[in-house]
Amino acid sequence: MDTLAPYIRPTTIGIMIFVVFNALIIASAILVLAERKIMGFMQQRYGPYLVGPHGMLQPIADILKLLFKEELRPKGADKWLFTLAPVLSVVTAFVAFATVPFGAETTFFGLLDEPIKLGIADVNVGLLVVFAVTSMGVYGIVLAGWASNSKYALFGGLRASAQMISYELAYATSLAAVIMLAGSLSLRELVDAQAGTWFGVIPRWYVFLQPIGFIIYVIAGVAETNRAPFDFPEAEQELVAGYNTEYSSVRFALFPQAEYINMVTMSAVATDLYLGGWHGPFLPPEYGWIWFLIKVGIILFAYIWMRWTVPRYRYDQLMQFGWKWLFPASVLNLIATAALVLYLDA
Amino acid sequence: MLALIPLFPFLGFVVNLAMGRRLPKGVSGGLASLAMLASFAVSVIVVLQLAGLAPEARAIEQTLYTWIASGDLNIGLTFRVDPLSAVMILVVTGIGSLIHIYSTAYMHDEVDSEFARYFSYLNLFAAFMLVLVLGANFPLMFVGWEGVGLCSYLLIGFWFKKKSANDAGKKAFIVNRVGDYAFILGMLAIFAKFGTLDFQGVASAVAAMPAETGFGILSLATLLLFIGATGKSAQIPLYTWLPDAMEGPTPVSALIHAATMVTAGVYMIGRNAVLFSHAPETMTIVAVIGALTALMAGTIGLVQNDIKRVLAYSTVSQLGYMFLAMGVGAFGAGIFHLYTHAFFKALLFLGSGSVIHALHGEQDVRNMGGLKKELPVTYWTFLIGAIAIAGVFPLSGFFSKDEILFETFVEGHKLLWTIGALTALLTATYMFRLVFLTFHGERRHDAPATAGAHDDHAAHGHAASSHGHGAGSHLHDAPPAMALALIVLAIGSVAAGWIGIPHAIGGHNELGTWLAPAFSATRVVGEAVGAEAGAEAESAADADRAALELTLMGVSLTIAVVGIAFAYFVWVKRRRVADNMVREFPGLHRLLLNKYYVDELYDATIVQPIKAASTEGLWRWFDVRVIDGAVNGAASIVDGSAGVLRRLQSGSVRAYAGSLLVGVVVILGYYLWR
Amino acid sequence: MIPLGHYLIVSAILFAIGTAGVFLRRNLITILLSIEIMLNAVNLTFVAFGRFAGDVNGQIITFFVMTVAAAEAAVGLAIVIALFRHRESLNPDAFTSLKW
Amino acid sequence: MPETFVFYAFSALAIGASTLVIGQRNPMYSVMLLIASFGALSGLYIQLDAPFVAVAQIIIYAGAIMVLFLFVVMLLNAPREDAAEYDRSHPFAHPNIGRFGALLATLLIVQLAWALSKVVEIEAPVASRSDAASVSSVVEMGRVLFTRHTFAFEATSVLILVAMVGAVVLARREGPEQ
Repeated sequence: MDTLAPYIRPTTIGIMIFVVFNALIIASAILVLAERKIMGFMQQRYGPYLVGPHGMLQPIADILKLLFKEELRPKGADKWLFTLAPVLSVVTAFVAFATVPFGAETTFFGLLDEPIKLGIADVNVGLLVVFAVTSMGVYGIVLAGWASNSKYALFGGLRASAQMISYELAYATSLAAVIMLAGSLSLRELVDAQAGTWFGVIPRWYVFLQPIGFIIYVIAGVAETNRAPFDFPEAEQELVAGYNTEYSSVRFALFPQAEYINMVTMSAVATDLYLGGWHGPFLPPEYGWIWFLIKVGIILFAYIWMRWTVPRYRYDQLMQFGWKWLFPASVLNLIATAALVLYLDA
Repeated sequence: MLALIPLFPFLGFVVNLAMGRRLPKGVSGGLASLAMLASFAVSVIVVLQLAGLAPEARAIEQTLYTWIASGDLNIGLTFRVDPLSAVMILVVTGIGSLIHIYSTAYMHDEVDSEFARYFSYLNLFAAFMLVLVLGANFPLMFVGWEGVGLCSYLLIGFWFKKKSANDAGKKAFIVNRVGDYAFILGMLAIFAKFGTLDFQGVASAVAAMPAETGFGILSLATLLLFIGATGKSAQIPLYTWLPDAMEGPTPVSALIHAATMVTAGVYMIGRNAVLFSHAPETMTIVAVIGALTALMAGTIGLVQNDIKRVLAYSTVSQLGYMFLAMGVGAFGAGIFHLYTHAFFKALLFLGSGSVIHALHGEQDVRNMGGLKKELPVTYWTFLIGAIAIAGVFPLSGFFSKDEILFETFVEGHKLLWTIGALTALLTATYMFRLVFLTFHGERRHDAPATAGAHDDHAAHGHAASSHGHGAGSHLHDAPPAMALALIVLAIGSVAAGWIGIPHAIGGHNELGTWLAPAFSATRVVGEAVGAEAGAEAESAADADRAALELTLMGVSLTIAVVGIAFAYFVWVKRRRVADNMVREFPGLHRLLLNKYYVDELYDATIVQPIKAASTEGLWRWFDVRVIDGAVNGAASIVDGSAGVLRRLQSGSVRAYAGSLLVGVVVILGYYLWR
Repeated sequence: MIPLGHYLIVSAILFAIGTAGVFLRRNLITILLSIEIMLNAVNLTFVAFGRFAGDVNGQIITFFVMTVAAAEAAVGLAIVIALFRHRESLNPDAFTSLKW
Repeated sequence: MPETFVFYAFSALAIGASTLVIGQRNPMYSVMLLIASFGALSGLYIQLDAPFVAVAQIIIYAGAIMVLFLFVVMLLNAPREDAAEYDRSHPFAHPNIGRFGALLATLLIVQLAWALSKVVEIEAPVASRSDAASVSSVVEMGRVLFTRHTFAFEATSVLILVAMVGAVVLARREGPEQ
């Protein structure tokens, strides 16, 4: 057993990476189904119903269909970038999750002799890493839009770039407020700062300290992931399918995949930042990840809910909203938080 | 206290300059006169204070602030009044106020703005003159010196629409510059020698050393100063500006060119009596120049026809007298004469002014005559002035002039005495020629007026229009303001001499004793030079000296009477004689009439060469070639270099980046080499 | 750890590349990119020196450089757009005339 | 040893990418390659115990500035370089100037090499408090930034404001609406 000691930690981490990877893929598959089902219910219909019981296997059918489609690349498209774009977007989506912790440290019921932290990498600037990687995600869309040499795609790409730059500001500023509260950039420390309760009843979640920040974060997150009501890069009614008009088969499949994974990442980060991560009542810390999953699921449901209830903005309205309301609001929130922190420290 | 004396006129100047054009004549003129009267009052108070002091300690000083302080040169803005300057400030402010009052009537025909301008100038002049008199050191005196020069320019050229007036003003100014230049050099010489410019300091320093033999630094300095004096006080060779200065308004002539400014030179020498008396060479020169000037001016005055010019030349010759006195070391006598002369010359000028005023600008004596009845006040006052200047006992002129002649004789300058006596004769003659031509005989209005008269008439323009009738009908005498001034001055001319009555005839020569300390050095070494003054006082006691003085008095008195009689004979009894004389000696007459052609001489020897030099050399060559060349050259250099440098502005980004890179390489290389 | 010299060499090479880009390229955007390369080379030097001097000043200066780079990019690109509107070109040699 | 390998890998990536950035005509590729080179550089920063700088490098450069470039490239639709037409008129067309430039470049390279040769091979940090933690702590950085460099910080804020206004003014289309 001692000879294996040095290899335990790498292998556990490797296992964790494998698990997280597949979990994300599955999650995206589930989300596809969930979206269509919820949409159906919201529109007084059943949604996918034929494939498997209650259409449970619909995602697998979709994936198979896409896999066997022919790969088309429009004439005059840029060969390299056309291929690079979807890969880039999905890779960034996966990498972004790397520094997101999703559970307290555990020994897996004594399986390991020293406990490990649930979470792939624990960087002391983890939050910024997440932020950085997600901000890289825009390139996938922009390049896709530019490379496929089609005006709809180009418009989609342009919109994506402009929109993401605009909303990253509000996004980062709302994060900064939380960072100030916790006094750390490490997601794990952020989560642990939210352990415990006020007066024994209210959990010490930052959502109660940062309601505005939370709302801003969610809205900006929706915009970052190009979801409705901010799905301008792929606004069907205006630009056939936006940046991925010209895509087909696997290359096409990667874009929604990346989108769903980004949704998951967003929700996970939101959970860690505002909803106290894996901290919750009734469950021992080893099972904190269950709380985590629940919270993430709630937020994801909210995403879908929002998509099917709120109509799409006009593009100029989007910019107006982003620059004239969301960003100033987040700045004010930041200043208020700073004042609060100073007051409490003093 | 002292500062107030020049301050009042200066304030008057400021006020009249600033808002004079908006003030009515009464206000501006009254203001100016008031300023003068105020400063006169202050002067009287000051002098009384001074008199209260012990004779040896008579000096009041006031230092406003340190004006120049550099190295060992330390000049304060210091006013000092001592017996000498006491006399001067009384003369200046007293006679000055009278002339101000006179002017309010005389200049009444000017429009308001001109009127105010006139009075502001007049006040400014008075202020500067007082600074000159009160200044306790050379630079301060020089300020006043220059200031009065400026004012005389302004006032002579007061009717600047008249070319002759402008020219006269410029002439006065430029001729004075020559003298001032010498004055500055003299100042520098003194500073180089003694390291101080304060009068007291210089005096005490000089008194310490023995009188100079031969021509040394002292003689040089004093000579330079004297040249300055000749410029200001119209002596040979720089006297030519004074007669032309008659272009100005008559009161100005009275104030500046008779009473005060021209005496500045005399005052300056008196102020530096100790210094001068240590430079015998210069003293001789001063005496000789004075005598010659007196004689020459007298001869010229004999034939002039412009009433004011005659007076001007008489002024010159009287100044000559004063310099003669200074030259022979009789400083007290010189100042005495200055003082008396101020009265009767001012009186004469003002009288002539009232004549001119009455005749609407007529100045040519050939067109006058028989005014005795029309202008009684003017006549009698003028007559008194004439008698005084002629030197008839017991009027003021007699005492002062006689004292001068006596001193000259005593000092052993027989020749100079002779010249002086001759001049006295001439003086009596031309003065009474003037009187007789102007006031006696029948009126000669039929004779054509001279061009000058017409110009003057034009200048006075409104004068003619205001009193509608031309010359020849009934004339009106001096208006009250003028009459007042005339009468006061007449009294002065009669009585002024009585404070200087020599011991010979039972007087005590108060003025002499009063002035004595001023001509000695500082109290410390007072006796060294004070002896001279004191000597006069006591030596006057012994009899033969008194006898001599009495004889000389008799001589000069007879001279005066003879001159008057001669004038009467020629210009009243036998008019033909004059014409015969003119016909007999046409050359001499023309020579005198043209003032010995001195102006022409100067014009040919100095003015024209300078003109040519500045035209050809300075303008055509230096200015055009050198200066303009330099300017245009600089411009063309810039142009050319810009033409080259322009190529660097290629507008190409890479070109700019390239130049940047060159800089990087160079700097990096430099730091690597170190 | 890696010696200081290595980092300096890398940054020197990067700087040289950037310089060469400024000179050789005829596309305003590429030139701006080259300038960015140079700035980053300098940043690397700062951070390396800072690390080896054992304080954080190097990193802080790097932030300032980044700020300047951002401002420069914004203004530079705005200028590029404005120029492109005048001449349908990005060639710096097209704009040699100082006014038109 | 691994870190040496990582260093050489990142350096090679940065240098190669940068070379390619200026090496080819398509600005789109240039931008993408530059992003790659920035990524490599941030790797080097991490090796220098400056993780914060590394992340900031990604966020600011890759996340913002480069998107801006990309945006402009797409907006102007990235015309290929029109090499030939201006070259005749260009002052640098003259061969001598070209030679001069080459000389200058060689000089610069020589100087850089020389300067580097002067750098003593510092193996370890010279300062006393040289542990990675103290250097990489964000708290310390913030403290110094807001105490010693306050003025510079404020100045940069002003600079950014000016740049923003300038960019707006410059890029505004002066059309008939004005």
